[in-house]
Amino acid sequence: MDVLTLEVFKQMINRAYTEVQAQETHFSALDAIAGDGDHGTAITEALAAVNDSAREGTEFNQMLTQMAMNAMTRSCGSTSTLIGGFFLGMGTAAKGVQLNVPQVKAMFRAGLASMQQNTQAKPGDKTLMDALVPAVTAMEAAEGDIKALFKAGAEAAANGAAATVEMQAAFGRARNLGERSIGHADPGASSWACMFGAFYNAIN
Amino acid sequence: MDVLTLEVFKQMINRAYTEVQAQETHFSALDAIAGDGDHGTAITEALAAVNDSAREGTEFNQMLTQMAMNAMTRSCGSTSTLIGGFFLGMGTAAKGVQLNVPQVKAMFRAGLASMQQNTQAKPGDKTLMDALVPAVTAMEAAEGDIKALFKAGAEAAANGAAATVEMQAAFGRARNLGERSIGHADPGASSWACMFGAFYNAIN
Amino acid sequence: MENQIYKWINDPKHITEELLEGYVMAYADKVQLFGTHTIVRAQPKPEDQVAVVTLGGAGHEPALSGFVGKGMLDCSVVGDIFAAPGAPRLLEALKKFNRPAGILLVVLNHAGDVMSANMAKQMADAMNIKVKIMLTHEDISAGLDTPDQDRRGLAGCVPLYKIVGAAADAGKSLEEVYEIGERFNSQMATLAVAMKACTHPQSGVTIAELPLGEMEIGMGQHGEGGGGRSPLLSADETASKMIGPLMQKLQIQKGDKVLLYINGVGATTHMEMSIIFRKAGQVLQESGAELVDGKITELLTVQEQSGFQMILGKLDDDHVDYLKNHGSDAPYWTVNP
Amino acid sequence: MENQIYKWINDPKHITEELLEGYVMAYADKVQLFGTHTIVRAQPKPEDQVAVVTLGGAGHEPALSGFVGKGMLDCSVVGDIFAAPGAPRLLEALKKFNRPAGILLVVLNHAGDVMSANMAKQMADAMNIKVKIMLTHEDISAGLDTPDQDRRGLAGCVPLYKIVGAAADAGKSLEEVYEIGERFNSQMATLAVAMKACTHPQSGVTIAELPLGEMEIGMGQHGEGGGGRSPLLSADETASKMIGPLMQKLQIQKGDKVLLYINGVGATTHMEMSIIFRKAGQVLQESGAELVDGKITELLTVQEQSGFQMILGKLDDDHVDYLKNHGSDAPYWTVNP
Ligand SMILES: Nc1ncnc2c1ncn2[C@@H]1O[C@H](COP(=O)(O)OP(=O)(O)O)[C@@H](O)[C@H]1O
Ligand SMILES: Nc1ncnc2c1ncn2[C@@H]1O[C@H](COP(=O)(O)OP(=O)(O)O)[C@@H](O)[C@H]1O
Ligand SMILES: [Mg+2]
Ligand SMILES: [Mg+2]
Ligand SMILES: [Mg+2]
Ligand SMILES: [Mg+2]
Repeated sequence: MDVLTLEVFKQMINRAYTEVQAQETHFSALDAIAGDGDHGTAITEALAAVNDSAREGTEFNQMLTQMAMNAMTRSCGSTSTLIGGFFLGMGTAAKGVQLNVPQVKAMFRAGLASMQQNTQAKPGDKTLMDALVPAVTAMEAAEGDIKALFKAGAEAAANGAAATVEMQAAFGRARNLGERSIGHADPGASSWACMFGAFYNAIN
Repeated sequence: MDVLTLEVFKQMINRAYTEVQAQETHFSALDAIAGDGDHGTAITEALAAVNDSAREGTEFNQMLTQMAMNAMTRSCGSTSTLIGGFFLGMGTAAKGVQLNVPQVKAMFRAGLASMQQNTQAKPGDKTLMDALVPAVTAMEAAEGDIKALFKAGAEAAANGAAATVEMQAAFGRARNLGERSIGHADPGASSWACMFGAFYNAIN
Repeated sequence: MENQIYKWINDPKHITEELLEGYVMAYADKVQLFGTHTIVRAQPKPEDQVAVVTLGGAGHEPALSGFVGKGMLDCSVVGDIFAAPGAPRLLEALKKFNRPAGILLVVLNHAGDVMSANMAKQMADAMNIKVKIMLTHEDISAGLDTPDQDRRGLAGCVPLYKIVGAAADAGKSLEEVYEIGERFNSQMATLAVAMKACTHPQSGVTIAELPLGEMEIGMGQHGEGGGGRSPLLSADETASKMIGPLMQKLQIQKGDKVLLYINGVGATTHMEMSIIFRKAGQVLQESGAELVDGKITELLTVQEQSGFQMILGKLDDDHVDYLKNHGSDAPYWTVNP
Repeated sequence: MENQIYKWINDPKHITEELLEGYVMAYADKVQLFGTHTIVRAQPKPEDQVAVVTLGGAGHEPALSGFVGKGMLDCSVVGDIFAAPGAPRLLEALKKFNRPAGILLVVLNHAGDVMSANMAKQMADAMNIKVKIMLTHEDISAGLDTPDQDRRGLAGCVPLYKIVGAAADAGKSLEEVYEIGERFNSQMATLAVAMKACTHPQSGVTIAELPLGEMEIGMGQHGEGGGGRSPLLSADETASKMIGPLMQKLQIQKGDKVLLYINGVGATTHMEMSIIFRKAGQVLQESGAELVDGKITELLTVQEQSGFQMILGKLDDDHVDYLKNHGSDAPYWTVNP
């Protein structure tokens, strides 16, 4: 797979929505341990909005921007701005109806960069950045076609999320727990890893 | 025992206080089923006040009135006025430092009559009247000395209280429960039966 | 006592004194203590105005003492947890507020309160203190046709305090204040519901245990059970089941001006009460009634019980005026004049 | 979701909309809806006055929307349960209140709220809407020396609303309102405690389970755990353990004018909070501080959690004036002018 078409990207989004929704309860339960118990609801609603916007999309830039606005409008909490910022950023770096490998890499890099304007969280802080930053880095470093790129992203995200179990939270609602935040995965890292996993599953 | 002296009456009061206090938790628990869970506290506090006033008593009329005021001042809830009215009424019918059998009968009758000015509850309504009314009636009917009189009162009160288990409440907080009030003894009837039992135990 | 108490208290014996001390400390510009258990206004009103006094147990905060203040109560005589004050304490308050204009004594219909009030009134009468008793009895859980004396007084006393308090502060005579109050008293109705019992803060005993997943309409104000149990219903179903009988009791008709309050009794959230209000308000509006006064708040609580009381009142024009246009400045009821 | 929800709600998805509908129905003379999730005053103020806007999740009723009204907030933008509104919704509100006098946007320091506010402000800046953000961060549970950005905003925002709202309604400029508000913001501190967890009303999950008989000082406003757990202490011990650090943080000295509020978060009774107030107030008085403003009430709740927040503020003279002498008429905060 040398290019990522708009249609395939829409399938990836749809898959991400379905897989995340299937684990909604799990993500909320994770959030209940150290946060406020709503991450499953928030991320599912955000991806539902993104998925709805996919239906009307005819071009990457316009569609991604629309996805961002729709996600921010319909979902609430940290997830609203984080996922909104991600799609907003991706939109600035993607045009047309199909993207080649460097263009996909650039799109994800731009998504991450945009989010970093809204938060200073870094890998190690026990947030979704622990899944996203390694995922984007691995995708950039990946050699091969689109599939290889998403495979690398999915694996890195999964490993990153798993590593959050041992971390102490430094951002978000879990921060005040201090050492007691250790022992469970971060809900955002887990849901974003699920999303990156689904991206790959959709094309594998 | 042909007369009831002030000293013996004080011992009966003290015994009533001690026996009721020992069952404080039980009376509150009974009240929690259909009432508000405080009868043990209220009756114990009331009898503590009565008992305190006994210490300074030198004559029946003055002492009983003082007991009534002190009980009403220190205890709260229905118990305050009910027990206050009882001792207030007894005070109107007792004078001096010792009472013979007819005088004791008259004293208890007057206590009951005074209470009946404050409540229309009758035997069968599942209140303390189910213990008190039969007790006073049995005392009046009793033949023999002071001991025989209090024995009759204690037995009648105990039977009356036991009979409340099968009754449906028509007064007090339990009234609104309707049929569901059946199956447990009334707290007030139980504590007053305990009091009459203690009166007898003190002289037996 | 054996039961563990899971509450922030000190010695269970001193709960009432301590809570009243904290209360007057927080609102020192509005209320103060007279003795250890009686709350009075920080600025007493002139003696030529009727004094409005009430009595009742503690453990229902902010009721009843939270409504002492300009434009509402002059005095609240407190007993112990869920227990009416004894007659002697009430008599002290009546003596303090003795005045030619007279005293209106508002009593909620519960055996203990009524017996204390009657006993105190007998004593006051003997001392030529002018006192008139107004009994509230607006709980409809015992049935719509149940006689007044068999119906409990619930949180509907609180808007009544506002109405009679405003009338008294406006200089009305005792007879006028009584008439205005009785008119409201006879046109209001309350129904309570609970889904989780509370514990007595002194004994730790659970009062009227309710199985998880069940609710009970007609619950009394101390956790005493009342009406019918049912599985927990949705907010809309519960609201409908409660507003219906209340409207029937008051024979609400198109054009009637009404008051609807949802009084939280403890652990039930403002969130839920707002959702309940929405449905009950919709039903009222569909009937053509005009909602002129609404409240969603905790007026009279029952410890940490989950539940609420729904209070419906039919208002005459002067009731609307006393409720909404006359200012008040009690710690838990402030109205801009 | 699998968890059973023991609350009076309808469809868990529509809790927020429904509660807001109920709320504006109850207080129609004071507040109304703009769209589905934004509460504004029923009588908007003149455009030449600074508008005060806030944002936050639902499930904390009466906060935040309960404080919209004359003399306090102009607008509260609501998200979903415990979740900040997304930036687009906030932007709509900023557009509505766009005015030469400018908008003060009060934001509680929680990641979601801050990110939404920043994103909306970027968008508003691009549209030349004059907005200044004020961040509250008065929770001291993370330690007395923790930098502002790492401290949460708790219920101390509510007296802040009163102060900036009064200043704005008095015609102060945006810069002046900001200065007055920041001065209070930097002189207040809050500490929360909980002893029983709450459940999320949409998912039914228990948030931050606490073993029976334990309490936790430093609990966040959504049940998130925080400081140290200990066995349940008495009211006096708990109050002392909380007021001490708060006084230390603000360096309370003899003669300081202070505000002390006990904010109930749900199931904890007014009774307990009054007892807590008593002890904390005594400690303050012993230090020579002058208690000029007290409150014992539910301002910002956390569902049916048992617990409370203790809010201490050091007041300048103009803060006292804005808090106590300027009238306000929000549904849950009324002050006679
Ligand atoms: N400041 C932040 N920077 C990056 N990620 C964050 C930040 N705050 C929260 N998150 C992520 O968001 C997740 C929680 O999302 P969600 O529950 O939807 O938001 P909220 O905290 O508003 O309830 C956390 O698990 C974490 O991964
Ligand atoms: N109207 C009444 N007439 C006679 N006895 C009553 C009446 N009301 C209550 N009682 C008695 O008082 C008992 C309850 O006393 P207590 O719990 O101290 O008072 P309260 O109901 O005020 O909490 C009941 O069990 C009943 O025996
Ligand atoms: Mg969350
Ligand atoms: Mg009782
Ligand atoms: Mg009682
Ligand atoms: Mg949230």
